[in-house]
Amino acid sequence: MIEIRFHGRGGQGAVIASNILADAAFREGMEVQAFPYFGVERRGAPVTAFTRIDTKPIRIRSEIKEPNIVVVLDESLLSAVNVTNGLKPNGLVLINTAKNPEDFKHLKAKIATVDAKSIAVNNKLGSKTAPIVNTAILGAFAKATGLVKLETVMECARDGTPVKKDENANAVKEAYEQTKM
Amino acid sequence: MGKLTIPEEEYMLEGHMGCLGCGGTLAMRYLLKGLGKDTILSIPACCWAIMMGSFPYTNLKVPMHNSAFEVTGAAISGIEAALKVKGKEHINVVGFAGDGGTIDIGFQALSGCVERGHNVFYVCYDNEAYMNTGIQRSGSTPVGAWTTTTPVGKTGDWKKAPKKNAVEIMVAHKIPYTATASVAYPEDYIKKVLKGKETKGPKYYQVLSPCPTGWKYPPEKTVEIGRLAVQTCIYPLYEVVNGRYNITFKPAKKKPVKEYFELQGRFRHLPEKVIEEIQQSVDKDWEILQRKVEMTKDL
Amino acid sequence: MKIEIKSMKDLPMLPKTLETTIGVYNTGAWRSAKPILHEDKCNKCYICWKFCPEPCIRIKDDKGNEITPKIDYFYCKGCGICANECPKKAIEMVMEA
Amino acid sequence: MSTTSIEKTEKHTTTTKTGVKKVMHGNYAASYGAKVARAEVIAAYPITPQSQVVEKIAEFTSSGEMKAQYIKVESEQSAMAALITASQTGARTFTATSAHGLTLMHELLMWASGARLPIVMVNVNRAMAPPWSVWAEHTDSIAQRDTGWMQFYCETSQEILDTIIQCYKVCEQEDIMLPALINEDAFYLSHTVEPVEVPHQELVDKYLPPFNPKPELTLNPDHPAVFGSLSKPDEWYPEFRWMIHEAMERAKKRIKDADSEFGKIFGRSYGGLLDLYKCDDAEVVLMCAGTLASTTREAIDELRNEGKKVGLARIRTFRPFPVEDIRALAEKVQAIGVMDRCFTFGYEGPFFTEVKGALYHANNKPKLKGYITGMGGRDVDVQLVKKIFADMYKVKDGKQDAETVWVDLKADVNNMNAWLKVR
Repeated sequence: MIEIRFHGRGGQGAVIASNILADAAFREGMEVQAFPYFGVERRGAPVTAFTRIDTKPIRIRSEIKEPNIVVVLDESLLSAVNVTNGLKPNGLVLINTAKNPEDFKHLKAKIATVDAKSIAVNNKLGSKTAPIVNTAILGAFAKATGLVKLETVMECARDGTPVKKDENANAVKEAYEQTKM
Repeated sequence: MGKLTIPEEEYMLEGHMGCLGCGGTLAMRYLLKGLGKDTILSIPACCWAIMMGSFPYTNLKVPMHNSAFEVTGAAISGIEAALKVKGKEHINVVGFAGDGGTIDIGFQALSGCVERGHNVFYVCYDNEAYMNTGIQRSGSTPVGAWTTTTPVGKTGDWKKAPKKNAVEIMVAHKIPYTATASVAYPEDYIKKVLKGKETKGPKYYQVLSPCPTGWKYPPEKTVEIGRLAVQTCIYPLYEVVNGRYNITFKPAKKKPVKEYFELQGRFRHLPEKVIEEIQQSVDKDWEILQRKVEMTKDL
Repeated sequence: MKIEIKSMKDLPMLPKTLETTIGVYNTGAWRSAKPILHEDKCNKCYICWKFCPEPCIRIKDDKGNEITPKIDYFYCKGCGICANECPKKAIEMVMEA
Repeated sequence: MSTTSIEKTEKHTTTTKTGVKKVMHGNYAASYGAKVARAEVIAAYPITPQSQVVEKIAEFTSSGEMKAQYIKVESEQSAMAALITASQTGARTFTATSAHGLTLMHELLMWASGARLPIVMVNVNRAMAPPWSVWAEHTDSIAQRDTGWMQFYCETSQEILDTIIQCYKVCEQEDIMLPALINEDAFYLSHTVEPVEVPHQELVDKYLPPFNPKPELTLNPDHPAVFGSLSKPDEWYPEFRWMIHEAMERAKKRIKDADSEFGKIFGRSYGGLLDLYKCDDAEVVLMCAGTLASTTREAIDELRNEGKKVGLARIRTFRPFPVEDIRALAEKVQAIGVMDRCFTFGYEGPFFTEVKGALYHANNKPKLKGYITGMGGRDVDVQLVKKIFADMYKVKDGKQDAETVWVDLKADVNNMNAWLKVR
């Protein structure tokens, strides 16, 4: 079983990202489960969401404490939250940042980066001050992990977002191409 | 107070759970500036039930009772009665609730409380939908608005039923004092609160509290939208003192409702024809209000 | 201010709060844009203080003298109302890192 | 297999012969259940964590995808009052609520069963204030024990959807005519996304005939009658109550039949009243309801690998209570532990009380112990369930230190997951 933890802020689409990823893995024949940290979401406040992917039906009904992969939708969270808490040995951390993987050696994990914020802004997803980066980051997820194919993520991004379906699918593709590992 | 136009003392503290640009926080902040320290609040299920932080913290410098959703009117009646029996009638007793908690599920308790004539304040911070549960329509949602339960979609299913007018319902209860207010006009709002302190019996306030998340606009526009609501006469500022109407703010030039709608995603779907119909309805209500002032000015 | 409840024994007998939120919730961590006040343009009308929903704009120093408004970034959520309402356009919203 | 990769199984089609599979929340599974069951009148009021149910239904009815009247009432009390009369007028009715919404309906819940109305309602199990809490707990539904409603507890989102269909099938039978409460755990199901199959409409229509009660039993000008009139002590009040009891007992078999018949058509069934997992040769069995059962299955598989003969008996229906099934289980098991995600102040866990009571007249009386867990939505993980099984083995071997323990409490500084003795 692969366990993934998403870190974002209220309104950035972390929960929708965990759902779209589950949908994509499901469409590729996987058993899946996704759920948000059951707290009180507030725009801007830190939010955590989880996705589990497995080959057999998933029955565990409790929080993910030792993720294989951590996805950070907002770089500023690195100072507010211990994102690598419980990360499995040689687990992966995917970060939305303009910086490079080498700049995050201190996290002592495999690192992948993508500038999902600029991709989101270029594709007019969310506002300039509050870009919605969830679909872009999933493009990078597909590239960095190979767990799901680009086409599936694009298709699910289209279905999973209420508006701007083409822009979201495009953001997935751009992020896939620009992922640095 | 120097150059300040509202009292400087803060009774609502920073570090609360309000969203960026939340109008409801300003509705509380200004209220407490008017009421001061000797105040007991009762708040039902609503955004404010979790705004002050979770246990063991509060961002309020006044005591507050958390109540069930439908009972604010009864809860403040109980506090008022106990204070009377204990000889502590100088303490302001205040129900502070959302629009749904006031005019839908809490209406029965509010009506009973006002009819019995309890010496209390009831302040409804009106963000025009059930925001704490995720933007569902309420009886206070205006005509034309999108919510998750008036989802517009392809069949144009925006809110069709008119917004309940709680202030007029309170007038029908022969309430000693009732008024509207907007967070964009804190001086007007606080002046009305101070008037309430001089008035014995029930006082009802309806405070427009714009909500960036629910009305779909960028958070910095909260006060601007709260102002436009008044300048377009969609949300006129007035008070009714023992049946006598008084408009407390007359816009120099009445602005078209279009200007108010354009800033908010919840109205973006409205066709021109419907906006025109809403404009006429707003103009008619504004005319009726002015006639009421005329009709009752020397009673 | 922040307190640490180590066990049931530290709890009050019934569910009631023990402290204010001052120094507890770093709601400043919520913002993606930051208001920067340019002192040269500011005329100390304190309209920013009046409309801040937090509120976290300080207008007096600890000796009680009026000062140029100072934004407390520990709490400021970056909603931008102050910038939008400032008559002198003295407050600029700057994207965080 | 490296930490971040997984062998892929073949890509399965999302459309099967019985339905279309989608990844969705438990709340949406409830809305789809109402839709395919062709609910005709819905009256609902939003409450966390149920609001997506009403939002999805608003989408269905607004787009015309669901031909139902959706009354957006001003409170839960009015929601149930409106459904009582809608059902009495002959329409198939549905609503969803949670915690304070359910308890605000309490008076009307009694009304619905007294009037013998087959209303089906989904309740998201959520802890009661104060303190405010939006997380999973069974106190709200257990507090409706005596309202005459059948009570189902679901373990998966698929079960929520399927149970709505099964309940209409059972409740609307002429000699049952009772309402049913279908419970889903807050967040663990309501806000958790997982694959759910939406059954093909024509198959559901084959399984579930339309609701058409006898006209003379409805509000119908052709058969003018008064419903619920005064009944003096020496007249027929107790007899009407006895008839509800008879219907509730009759329902036990009907629920099992409906579950197995559903299984024949859709390939899924849920163990009728008491859902057994690896109990055939089990020495120690844990009983619980809702999503606690899923985590327990994981613990059982791990312990079975270590040679421990353990099993699960999931209480699917709390009313009608599966007395006979529990006594049958007790014949072949040495010790039963009951995990309650609720608590009756002044006594113990209500599920434990009912299981213990059911076994008083059983031939074989296994050792029993009660465990209070997960109150206020506190997370119950596989490790904790394994610790409970280990404790149950001591009970089996005669070393029982308590009748009931309240586990995972933050008692004091040095013991932040204490097991405190209730009795």
